[in-house]
Amino acid sequence: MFKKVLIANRGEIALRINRACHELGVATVAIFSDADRQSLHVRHADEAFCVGPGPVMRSYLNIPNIISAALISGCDAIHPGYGFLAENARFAEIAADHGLTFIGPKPAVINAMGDKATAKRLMREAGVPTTPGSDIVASVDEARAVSEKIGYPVLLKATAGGGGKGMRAVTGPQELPTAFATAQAEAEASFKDGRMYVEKLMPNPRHIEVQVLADEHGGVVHLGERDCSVQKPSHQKLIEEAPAPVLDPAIRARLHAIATTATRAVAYTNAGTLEFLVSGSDVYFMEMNTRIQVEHPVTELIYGVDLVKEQIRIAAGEALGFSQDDLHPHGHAIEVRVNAEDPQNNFAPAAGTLSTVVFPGGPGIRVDTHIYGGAIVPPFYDSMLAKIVAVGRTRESAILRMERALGETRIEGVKTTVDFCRELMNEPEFRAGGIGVGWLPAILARRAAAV
Amino acid sequence: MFKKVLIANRGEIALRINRACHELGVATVAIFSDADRQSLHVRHADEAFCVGPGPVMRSYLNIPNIISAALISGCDAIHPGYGFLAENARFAEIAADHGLTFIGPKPAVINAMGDKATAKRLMREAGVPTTPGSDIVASVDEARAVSEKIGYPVLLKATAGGGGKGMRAVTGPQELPTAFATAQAEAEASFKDGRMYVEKLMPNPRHIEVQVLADEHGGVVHLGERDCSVQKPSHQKLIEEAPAPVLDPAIRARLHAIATTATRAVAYTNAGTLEFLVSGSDVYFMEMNTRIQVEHPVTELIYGVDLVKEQIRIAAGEALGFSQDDLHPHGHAIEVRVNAEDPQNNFAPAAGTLSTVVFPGGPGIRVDTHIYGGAIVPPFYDSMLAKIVAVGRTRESAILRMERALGETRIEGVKTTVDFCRELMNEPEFRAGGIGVGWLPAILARRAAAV
Amino acid sequence: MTEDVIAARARALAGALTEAGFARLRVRDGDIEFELRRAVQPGATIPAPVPPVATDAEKPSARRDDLVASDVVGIVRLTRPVVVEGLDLDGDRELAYVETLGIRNPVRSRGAGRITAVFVTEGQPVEYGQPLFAIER
Amino acid sequence: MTEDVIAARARALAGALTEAGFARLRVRDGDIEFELRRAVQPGATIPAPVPPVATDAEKPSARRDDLVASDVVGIVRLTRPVVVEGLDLDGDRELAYVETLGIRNPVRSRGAGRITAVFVTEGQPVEYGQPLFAIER
Repeated sequence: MFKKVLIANRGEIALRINRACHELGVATVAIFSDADRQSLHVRHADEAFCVGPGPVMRSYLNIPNIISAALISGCDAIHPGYGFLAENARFAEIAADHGLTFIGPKPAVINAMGDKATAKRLMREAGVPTTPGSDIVASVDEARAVSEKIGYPVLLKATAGGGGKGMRAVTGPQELPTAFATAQAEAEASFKDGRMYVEKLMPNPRHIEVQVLADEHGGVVHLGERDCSVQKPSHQKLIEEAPAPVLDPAIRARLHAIATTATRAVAYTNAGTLEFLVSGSDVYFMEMNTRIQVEHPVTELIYGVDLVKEQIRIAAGEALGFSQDDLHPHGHAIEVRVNAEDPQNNFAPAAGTLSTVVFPGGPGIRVDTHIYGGAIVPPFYDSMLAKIVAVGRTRESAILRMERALGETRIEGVKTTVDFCRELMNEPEFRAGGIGVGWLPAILARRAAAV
Repeated sequence: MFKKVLIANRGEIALRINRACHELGVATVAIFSDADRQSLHVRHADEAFCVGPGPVMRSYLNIPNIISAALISGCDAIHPGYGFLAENARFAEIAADHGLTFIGPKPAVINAMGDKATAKRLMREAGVPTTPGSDIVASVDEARAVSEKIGYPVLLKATAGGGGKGMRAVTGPQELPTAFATAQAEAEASFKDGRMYVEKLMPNPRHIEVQVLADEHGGVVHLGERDCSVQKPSHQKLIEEAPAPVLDPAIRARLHAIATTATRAVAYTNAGTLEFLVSGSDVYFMEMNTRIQVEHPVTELIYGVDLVKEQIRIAAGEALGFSQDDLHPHGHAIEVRVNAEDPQNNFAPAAGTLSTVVFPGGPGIRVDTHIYGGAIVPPFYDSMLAKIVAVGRTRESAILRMERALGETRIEGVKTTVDFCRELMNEPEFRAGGIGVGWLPAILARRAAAV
Repeated sequence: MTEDVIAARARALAGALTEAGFARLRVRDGDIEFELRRAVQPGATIPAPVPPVATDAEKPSARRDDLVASDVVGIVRLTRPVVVEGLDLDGDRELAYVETLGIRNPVRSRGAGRITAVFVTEGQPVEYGQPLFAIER
Repeated sequence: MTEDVIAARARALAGALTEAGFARLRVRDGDIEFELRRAVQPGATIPAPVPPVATDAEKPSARRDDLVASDVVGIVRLTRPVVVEGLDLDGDRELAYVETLGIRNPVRSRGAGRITAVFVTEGQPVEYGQPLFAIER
């Protein structure tokens, strides 16, 4: 096991990793920007280094300063969390060059899965069903040819894309030139990579993903699926749950089987997530996230497995301590992302000082957060303030528990998604389960029209 | 099911009950004293009534005002929590007289179990092993005769006793007259009942208790045992866990069997706890608590059962939704009581304003609390500020988790037991498990001598 | 009396005062006397971290009147002839009673004065400490 | 009552007063009477709920000196001749460099002045923004 781990992240995930390290008896080193000097992740770590000013390029993405902090403090491993450098193969390589274990998959796998078009090709070769579509399309004309073959509507996607950037829905050929140009420009601006591909656009599919763990000795298990279909119009997840409700057991079993097959096929190691679109009985591989996900707690709560500890153990060379037969989910878990955003105003992010912070507690409630009364929300980073997770014996009890937990939550000083998500808990379609990714945008459109 | 429940309590347990009610779709009415106007239990309830000034006799023990609040607000039931009126049979009767369901056992059972000597006699009659000792002793002479029969050391106990009051250890006949007089005087002052009895004093026994649930249709189950042997010199529990570590499986099975037998024998209904002293292979019934216990969350975490919801369902006349065969514990849970007390000064209680309040979170952590940053700790009430509960797959992982959770906890403004309990997590004897009730007093004595 | 108790009392009194909208409160309990005056601009002062629980009592103006509050939880029954604003009292009289579990708890004017506010109506439920009447002495 | 006790009481009362947002508090307990009045601007008195995190950097004195801080994370290497307190610099010079992954990041005086403090020693690890030298201009 490692002696000391540098946590190359901030916010709740930095705390999450710090917790796993401390429970494993591993010392921790935090990094922080000038804007995060008062953050809990700094206080809870055993050591902490300021690596730059507020803007991410100069701090949380500042590879030399981060690696230097790890070396100076005598770390033997780096945990990247999610976002920032988590899927940066170059960072993983540099860490390795300096004798630091990167807690994640091998750089080559990060690279292959990070390139969406390559990932799809590899998965197709492994027999995994992927969305009908193209490899890289070099021009509008190529895009038009593919689109006509697979049929409109289609989705133009940047191969380096993520978080909805460099993505455009196209309903017919006349929209294609503009959509292609703007999506490509966005991709170039965001990822310095303007390569595009085309995919069949599903009508309101469900977003269902499967969690896997793979050690370096050939051990591969899945930890079931998560339903992340409640997404903002920007395609960002807002509410996640496990298991996926009203899912045909045959489809569930197929998703799990595909996930472990694919994990083995690409020689994947560490924790990973395979994202699928599910539409009726059709299942299509979308992408693989080569890191821990924001929504991992819902899986932890129903499987009783600490995924971040497992990541660290795997990276330290340990074999998985359990097999697929040992893993049985109990109950149902739901996560709500508490973001500093205004749901009445297109989820515009907010920054400021939090005057009041009261989180829920009691049975079946888990809170992962870095905020506290008096904390400052800097303008530089992701707007997520906390994750509130509720677990119950049944989906209904988990929803009721989440509803009361959100009712107990008081965050004052910035607008948040708390009350909005509480309302969503009472939407009949959400209660029924099985909604698609178009559900929340449709609700928002309906509300906007009503005003 | 009830429509509206009055919660006749304050602090974390009032919140706990509020949570259970809301998750059951039941409206709630809080009561509060002038000193608790800003308390979270007032904010989270659907309605709230001030029932008196700070001192408990005029507010939380003010039966007419509490019953009146329940009637005015249209409640159909009252949950008493623990402490205050929870084991007051007269209160339960008055509630019933006014058409309000008391969420707890029947008044006659509360009465029988509340009188320690009667409870022991009833249990003996049901074949439950009780500590060798006497019924009521009317004089020092009677006490001396019994003590000589059962052998010193003995414990003089008030039949109405609780919280260590009216209790004296006696090592030989010469100590008896003074001990009898002072214990009796204390009992008379505290409980207006000076009746005493004598019990064999065990050398450093373990305090192990069994949780039971019994419905009004004959359904009785146990939910395993809790080890509450980490007690302050005042006999107040400080750290509890479930299951009891290093316990012979035969003794465990015997405790469970005795508990359900006894529950049936006294026609007990609702949630209850049978407390035992365990010394080697000897098991002795001590008392039965006819209410929810402070430490109930450790049981909830390993059994996945919401005990307060079950209390409410049982009181509403529902049959238990599970049988003994459905109940299987998973993992290990530990609870630490975060009290506003100074462990360096005989746990002297403290009051004041809390400047900083940061609770732990993340996997396996449950927090039950009524405090928040800026909250006031009034001088009138129990010093418990919060319960931090950690659950893990094994006892070791739960202890490591608790250690890191207490490390994350920051409460400033009053002295607390947080750091002290964190140190205890590292004591080799605690780690090994199986300590007796004399363990913590011995540690404290050792530390005091070292200063 | 320890600092903690003093502080707790002051806080409780301050809460009652703010809620009732009055500027000054003096309480004597045995040989202990409390007096609280409200700051000039209460709006500008530190907000309580938790918003106060709303009560049904209307906010009277900031005159230096005596507040007559309920000391039980129950239902208000106004004594006839019913007290109205502007009424002059020439001495101690029963203004109302609060019914709690069938028991009448009388509410008296505790001396002469002019009724400047009636905060409750017949049959209204009231809690402990809830203002019922204001009297200008 | 000793001065200590008086001071302790005053502090406790002041806390309660600030919290409640009131301007004056008078308490009489037996033959002891306390009166506290708050300063004019209560809004400015709110304490931060969380104390700032301590950093390892020594606190420079409150003179109006220029602080030269590290803008990388690395190991300090003092440039020879080694800079000492009191040294006069007649222009811009390299005072040290901070080594980060084998790269030398020079630290310069950015002009003339007198070295009034050296906060680091040879081989010391430093973080971003950590003061290295103070220079009186």
